[in-house]
Amino acid sequence: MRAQAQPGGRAASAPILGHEIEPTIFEMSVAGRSAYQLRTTNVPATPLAQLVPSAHLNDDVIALAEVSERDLVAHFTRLSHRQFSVDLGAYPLGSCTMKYNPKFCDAIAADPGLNSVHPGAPAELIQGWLELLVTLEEKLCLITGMSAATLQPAAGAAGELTGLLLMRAFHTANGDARTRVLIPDSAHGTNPASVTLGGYEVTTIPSNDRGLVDLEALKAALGPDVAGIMLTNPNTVGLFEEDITEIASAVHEAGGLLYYDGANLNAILGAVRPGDMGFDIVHMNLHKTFATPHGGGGPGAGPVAVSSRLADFLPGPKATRNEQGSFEWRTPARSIGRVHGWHGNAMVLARALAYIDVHGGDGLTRVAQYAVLNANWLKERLRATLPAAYDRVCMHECVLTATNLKSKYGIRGLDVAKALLEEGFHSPTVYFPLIVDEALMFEPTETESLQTLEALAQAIERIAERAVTDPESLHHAPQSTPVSRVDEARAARHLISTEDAAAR
Amino acid sequence: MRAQAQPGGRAASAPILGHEIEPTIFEMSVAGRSAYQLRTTNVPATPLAQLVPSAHLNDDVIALAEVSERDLVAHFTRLSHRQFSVDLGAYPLGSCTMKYNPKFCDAIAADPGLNSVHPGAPAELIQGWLELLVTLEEKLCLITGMSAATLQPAAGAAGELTGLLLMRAFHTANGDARTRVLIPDSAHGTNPASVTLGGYEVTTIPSNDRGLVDLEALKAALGPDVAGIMLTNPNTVGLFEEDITEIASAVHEAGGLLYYDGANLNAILGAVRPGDMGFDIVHMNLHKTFATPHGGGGPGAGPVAVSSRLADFLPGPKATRNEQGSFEWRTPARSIGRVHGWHGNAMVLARALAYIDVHGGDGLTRVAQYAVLNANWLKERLRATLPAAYDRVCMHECVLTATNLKSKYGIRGLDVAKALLEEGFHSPTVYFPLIVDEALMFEPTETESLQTLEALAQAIERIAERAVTDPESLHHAPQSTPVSRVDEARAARHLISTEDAAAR
Amino acid sequence: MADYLPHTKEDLDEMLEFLGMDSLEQLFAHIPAAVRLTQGLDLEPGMSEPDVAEVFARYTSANGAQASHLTCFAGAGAYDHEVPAVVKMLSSRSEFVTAYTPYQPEVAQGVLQAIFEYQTLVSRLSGLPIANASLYDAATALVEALNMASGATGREKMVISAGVHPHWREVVRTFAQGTGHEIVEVPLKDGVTDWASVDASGAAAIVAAYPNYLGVMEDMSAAKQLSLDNDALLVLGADPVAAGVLKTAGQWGADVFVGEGQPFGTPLAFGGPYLGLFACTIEQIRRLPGRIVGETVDSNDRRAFVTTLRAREQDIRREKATSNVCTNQTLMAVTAAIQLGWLGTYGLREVATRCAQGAHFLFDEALKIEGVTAVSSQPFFREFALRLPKNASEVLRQMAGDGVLGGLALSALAGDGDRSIEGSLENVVLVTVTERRTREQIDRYVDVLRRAVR
Amino acid sequence: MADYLPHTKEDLDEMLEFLGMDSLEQLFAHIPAAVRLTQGLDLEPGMSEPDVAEVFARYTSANGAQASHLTCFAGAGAYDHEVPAVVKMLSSRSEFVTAYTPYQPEVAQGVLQAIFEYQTLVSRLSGLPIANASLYDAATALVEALNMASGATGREKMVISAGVHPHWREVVRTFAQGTGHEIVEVPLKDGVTDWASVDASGAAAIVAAYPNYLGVMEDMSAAKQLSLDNDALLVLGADPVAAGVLKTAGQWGADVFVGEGQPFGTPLAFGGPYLGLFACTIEQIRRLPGRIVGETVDSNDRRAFVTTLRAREQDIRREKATSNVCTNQTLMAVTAAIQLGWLGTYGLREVATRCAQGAHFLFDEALKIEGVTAVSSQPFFREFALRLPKNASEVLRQMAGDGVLGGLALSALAGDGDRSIEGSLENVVLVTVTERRTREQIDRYVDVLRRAVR
Ligand SMILES: Cc1ncc(COP(=O)(O)O)c(C=O)c1O
Ligand SMILES: Cc1ncc(COP(=O)(O)O)c(C=O)c1O
Repeated sequence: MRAQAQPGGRAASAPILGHEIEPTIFEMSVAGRSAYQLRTTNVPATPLAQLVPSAHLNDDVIALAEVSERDLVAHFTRLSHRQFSVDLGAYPLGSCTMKYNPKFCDAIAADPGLNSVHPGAPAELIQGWLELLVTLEEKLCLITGMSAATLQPAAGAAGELTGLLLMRAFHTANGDARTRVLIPDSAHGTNPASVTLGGYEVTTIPSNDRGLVDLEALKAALGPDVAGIMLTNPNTVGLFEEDITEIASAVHEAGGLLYYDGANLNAILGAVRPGDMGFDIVHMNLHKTFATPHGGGGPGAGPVAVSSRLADFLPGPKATRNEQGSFEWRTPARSIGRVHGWHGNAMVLARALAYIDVHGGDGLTRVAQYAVLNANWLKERLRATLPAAYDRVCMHECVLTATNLKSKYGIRGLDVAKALLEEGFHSPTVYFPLIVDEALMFEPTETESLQTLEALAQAIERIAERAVTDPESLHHAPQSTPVSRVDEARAARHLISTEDAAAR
Repeated sequence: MRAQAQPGGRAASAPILGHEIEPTIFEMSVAGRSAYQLRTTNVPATPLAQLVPSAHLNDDVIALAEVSERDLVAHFTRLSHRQFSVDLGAYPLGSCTMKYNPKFCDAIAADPGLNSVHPGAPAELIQGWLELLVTLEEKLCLITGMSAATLQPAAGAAGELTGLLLMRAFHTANGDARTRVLIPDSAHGTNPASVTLGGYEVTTIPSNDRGLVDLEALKAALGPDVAGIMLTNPNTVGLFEEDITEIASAVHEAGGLLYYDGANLNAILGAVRPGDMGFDIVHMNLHKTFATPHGGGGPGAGPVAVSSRLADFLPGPKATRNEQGSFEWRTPARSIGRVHGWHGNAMVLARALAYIDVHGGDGLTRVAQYAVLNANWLKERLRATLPAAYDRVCMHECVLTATNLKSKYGIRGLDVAKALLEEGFHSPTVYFPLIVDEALMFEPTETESLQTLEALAQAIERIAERAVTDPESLHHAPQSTPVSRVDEARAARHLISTEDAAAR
Repeated sequence: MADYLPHTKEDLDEMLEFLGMDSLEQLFAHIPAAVRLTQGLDLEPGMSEPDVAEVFARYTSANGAQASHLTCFAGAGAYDHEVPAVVKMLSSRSEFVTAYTPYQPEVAQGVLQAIFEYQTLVSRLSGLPIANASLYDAATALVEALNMASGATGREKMVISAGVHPHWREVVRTFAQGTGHEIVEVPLKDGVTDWASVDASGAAAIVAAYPNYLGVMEDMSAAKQLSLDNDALLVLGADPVAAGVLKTAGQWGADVFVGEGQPFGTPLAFGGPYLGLFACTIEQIRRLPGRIVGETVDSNDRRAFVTTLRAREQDIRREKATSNVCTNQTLMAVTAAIQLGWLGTYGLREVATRCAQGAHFLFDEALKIEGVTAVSSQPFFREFALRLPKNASEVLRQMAGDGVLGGLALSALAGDGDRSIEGSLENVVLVTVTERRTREQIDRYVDVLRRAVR
Repeated sequence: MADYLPHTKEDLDEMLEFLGMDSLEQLFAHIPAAVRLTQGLDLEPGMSEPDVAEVFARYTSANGAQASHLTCFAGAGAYDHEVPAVVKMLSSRSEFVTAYTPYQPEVAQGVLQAIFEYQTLVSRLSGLPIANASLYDAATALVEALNMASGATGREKMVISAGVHPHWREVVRTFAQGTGHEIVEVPLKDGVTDWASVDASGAAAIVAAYPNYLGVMEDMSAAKQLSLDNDALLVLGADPVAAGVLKTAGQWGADVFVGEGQPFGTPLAFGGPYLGLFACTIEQIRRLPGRIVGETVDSNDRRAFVTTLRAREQDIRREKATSNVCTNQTLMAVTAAIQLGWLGTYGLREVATRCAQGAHFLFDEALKIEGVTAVSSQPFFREFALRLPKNASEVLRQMAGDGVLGGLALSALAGDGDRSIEGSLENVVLVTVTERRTREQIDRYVDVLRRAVR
């Protein structure tokens, strides 16, 4: 018999039933099967060969996969069961702000009134969309204390690079050729990478023993060749840069600009504004602070807001309210140009506005307060188990360290993180920021309750106890997950990144 | 410290991570927490006490649960991960037709144009809905070979009872007081239960050794007090009642009516019609044949179609095309009256029509052909492992028996069924029909592929092998499921059917 | 192009070969030729999904379903309540949607636990200890309640207030044709059941609605007394939203509670699928219709849920079953559990309160219109009947032209001769307000009504 | 009423007490008072979800978003393709939607395997062995390709055909301000890149589009030869739908493929989030931007997937990273994998074919209108430019009044002075047809256009 057992309709890989691997869609493919259905158009079915010169036609058929709709559904439903997510449980992944995202905002983003609009439609036909964008820009400016913004950048890193190009445009317009950008050693990797792409050199500023920018080192690094500094505040150690006003004046005095990496904006909503701290350029991670679900790695959105002296350089075209009160696209006078193929991740922008409107000024302020409260509570609660890298009031996240466990029992931060998966929680961020040994960066976010935090703390205590009683088991954790600890080295050594590279 | 670890945000109960139990929503409740949001209405907020006399107000607050939206989502998402479903894998549950249900039909049923209509809206405002219902009725009649139908019954059993009331109304109108209804011993439990509610007595007709109605016994049971007979064809053993025309004439000659239990209609679409076989009354399980997902136990819909001599008795009001070509509600002249609070499970009806339209006459015929093909293939494929109760060509399902395994290794049908869960498949129906020992009733349906059937067969072969090599393990299966074998006796002995009955 | 059938040509050939057949028709060869369809079904050929969507666009077009665009003031068991995105999302998760009855509890804890939670919620709202896992809708749930009463008392007489929803009463009469129940309807006087007007001796059940379908909160002590006097069960049909603040069925002494669960997360949906709520006393447990989920443990002593007391059910008890129900409305029950989880203790109270506030506000304003009068002088909750100076259907038609579904014409809902209202029904409209109706919409209602009755 | 914050009064009190604080403000006390906000944010107070929905109803109203109701003949990288219910359902499963970058592979096999399948699909469609796990959109993917070429060659000069989408070229110019790349644009002649007109010596990359943004299928051998002659990389931006039937980038000899993945299951969405497709040769793997998923095994030797070659990425390589991308467009990549699974081998071919058929049919009909001419005489695939006898924006405005989004005005899309078209752009419109457009709609288009240019 020819029939192979192929598990199109077999759920053995769904964790509810067992722990087999899920075949790839290509392994499930059977020649002649299909799922697609297209409408009847009655357009004359001229053969392709009459429409396309033969030099252009591919003589081969590109094999995708041939599956039934039933198998398609089963495959991706089972894959979804092999995936942790915020909707399943707490996800205290530091720096990523994995808060609960209201389903209402999903519904907004699924509205065909927004979703079915072609981005090139004439402005007269999309006044609602333009008003939405203008409104969002205004609110983001109010929240950050800036004067104008571009909504084009598709993520935080894109915002960073946009910001750096704005910095460059500003200096260039002033006839000022500067070459260096300062970055603290605790900065997120996107910051130095963006600086390079912005055409600048990175100068790294060390942190002091309080986890903050070393002010003296900073001042020493300043000079007429410094275009600016990139900071996130609170910084990636979760601490507020208390010398911020001094930093700002020093940089400004040296003719530099201050760039605010808004990835940590969730900590300070309604408490303090980047603009008021002296920042000139601010990007926001809407997917972190303003509740776009992270989509397994994206999409996000990274609008950039600037002070008035930089507004003229913003990317265009920008949705703008005109003198008649209606809306049109306008490109700022000295715009650096487009940074996105169209207008940015528009549906993410719509979600963010809905999120802002539901919360309002009062709600956003509470968001930050409770995020900070949760992080501090967790840090204190775990004081005896995983001490904080810096023993101070933290902001919305806390960086703890597993150095004790490591030196005493050989249990690394990674082991703790992996064991936490078995406990029903996602791991914190491990080994970031780089300046902290065995860093475990917890960001509980404001949407987790005290009771969940207590459960998390108890889970960590159990792991710490296992470190004493059964350290070996921790090296092999997790075991109850769809796959156990994964051989990362092998993946890199022997790259198989497509079905075709795999020797099946 | 007061804080209890409460796993609102902890996913330990989701099978992807572990196998803890999921707390109930009441266990997750924390006083003062809430999720709801209501619109601003600006309606004067007169205190309830001024609107409702105090004799009517409940002095107690009814405690539901107090959870955040985040915890609500986590709870029900985790519960969903503890649930098998068609979308995860094959569900060959005999008699239930657990086919794959097109997502397109879900989208139809979610269309606000249908979904937001009040059932009491004046007919002029709902012409589209009425046309839809009329169209569905016409198509169901064409499919079954009948002349008119009611769409009101909410499920198969409701259709049965409706049909019996029609039978009663018919005889009564003829001044004919009949008291008995014949039912084969293989019939589904709803049939005898419906007969009782229809005010009739059940006379059970034995099956012969071919798994079919014993024709002689049937004829012997007939008489002037017999109102009719309820049959499903193919019957619950999956076999076509080949003597159907003889049965029909015998019953008709005795003045009785033939009722067709359409739960097995999936087997005969486009091949043979109940009307052509001589049936007078037919119910359909739209949720089986016409692809309504079963919803964890419902909703369904059980329209009843009748031959012309019964049309006048149908429940009303019915959507009807009037002489002007528009649509209105009309109640048949001698209607038995309403059988549903409104018009039946309308959204299920809409889905069914969409399903019928996508398939068309040709597609529906293929549905039955492939369903029958799959069942016969599986039956033959398993011949050596689990022989069929009746060794003949079956229709859309096959009843196999585990008597061999039981007598040789002490492995019952139930053990096989439970072990199959570990293999990534839902179980077949066990111990039904009652006339087959250790019955395992497999209905693969047409949407499972040959490759999936082969995987299913191999899984069963593995289980049969375990019966030889490790029978004990089968008594303890399943173990990899969210819970292991459940103590059903205890649940009945010591009823805890609400949180309040549970002593937590 | 595909439908949903996975069989390739090669699959078909291989399968037929394995069966020793050379055509699909052979599988059907044992069906008597006399009844075989030879030409196939007389239906159009299959269409693609987008083509069918076009067909449905006609049904749902502005022309086909104007009613879906109107501001809804209609109720009578079908209410336009808020259903948030979160409830829609959770209740449409495919694990809930594409499962069937939890026959294999080891892989059905999701649905089973959700039902357990649902049963708890219904039990609390009804004030009765036992709730089942759902019935089709309120009307058929009421029929089940009467069957229970008949089983409990061995009697056939059902004394039903005309304050019970007219459709429910109609359904009761239909099914009585099979059970042989004698249905005695009790008229209303000024919106209140005139229990004194009937002889309830030998009754199996006294059936009342609370609030009744005209919105009136009747004093249920009278019905309770009648049931006690006659050793009958008291069956209460109650609005489960009002139940968030009013005395529970249990507090009024009811033996059985039935209700329409649609307000808990299910859209108007042209009347279905809805949700039959059912609860009763412990005494009646062996007569409970349909499924019930119970808590137990698994073989490793962990908490687990399972359907229980199955010996009552049709698949085991057959003709002696307490009910014939099999497929029920589980998905709606799960939805209700989710929606009630979203509302929570205080959300349901708030919704109930806002309904009452809106209804009273509209009532007061509407009565200022010349010629518009109240049908009853009794206290109502969130629904009320008005007598208009004109034919109600006419008025509603005109209001619809202005974007308002102004209520339900009683002549259509109840039919002529209904004993719930004294005098002609022709000019009577039943009006409902939910928490979704704003003051602006209510003001507009009044304007539009004023114009329509002019 | 709630927002999404779970903290009860008691929780707050207990947490503050545990921290030895007596107000939330104390948590922020270490922030210099000079910069603290004292009055809170100057935004309206929070609104409930239904209230916000009302606000959004204004944005999406017939007035606010007419464009969403028009029959769409606009394209230029944003195409109105069929997205079936099944793809929407699967891609909106919350496990995919609410996860982040798969940093913990043991609980992220779902996303990882979906990306692996996506990479395979992109690799096959591009004819190149390595595809990454997505970039923001085609325009920024092109920038990454240029950075790769610069890294590979150590050069800065980029020779770009004006047949590349005008927005992509603009984005390239923007980012060149940082990288210092020298951008040399090559004009089109009769719709075809006039490679001979420029000096490509010292080029890092030769960049072409296939079909180009005007729909023209250029012979890519010329571009390939130029890249060979100058030791430059060939970067092709291709329409991935056309790629279902046309020669692949790999077959033309491209080193890098970029494309806009929106056609694979993502709605028009006002331009985003879309999906940057990226594939390249094995030689370039160490310069690959963004994430890539690889197959490996777990500690029990079962197949598993994981993000790999991470040493290229910003979080490890920092200022020396190949790219700064972190958050990408994973959900769209997963969606594309699902949509391509739905289309399958033959579905994609069928869609491509129907697009071409519809476009040619419309083209032929439109040319029958007096004064309407083709901008290029070259073979096109599914998009083409027409020169109208009137201002294109004016004509489009008029057509919109008749329910048709007639295309894109080149003056808006490309801007004056663009070198893709000889002569003035003012009267030129770019027209697209997808498989969703029926003959009836095309006939109507022609009618409406005829009237509009009259
Ligand atoms: C501190 C910080 N800065 C910048 C970024 C980059 O943002 P994105 O991932 O949206 O590009 C991140 C995100 O991980 C971050 O945590
Ligand atoms: C043979 C048969 N008849 C009748 C029924 C009853 O249908 P329903 O469950 O829709 O009430 C069923 C369903 O299980 C069945 O299998």
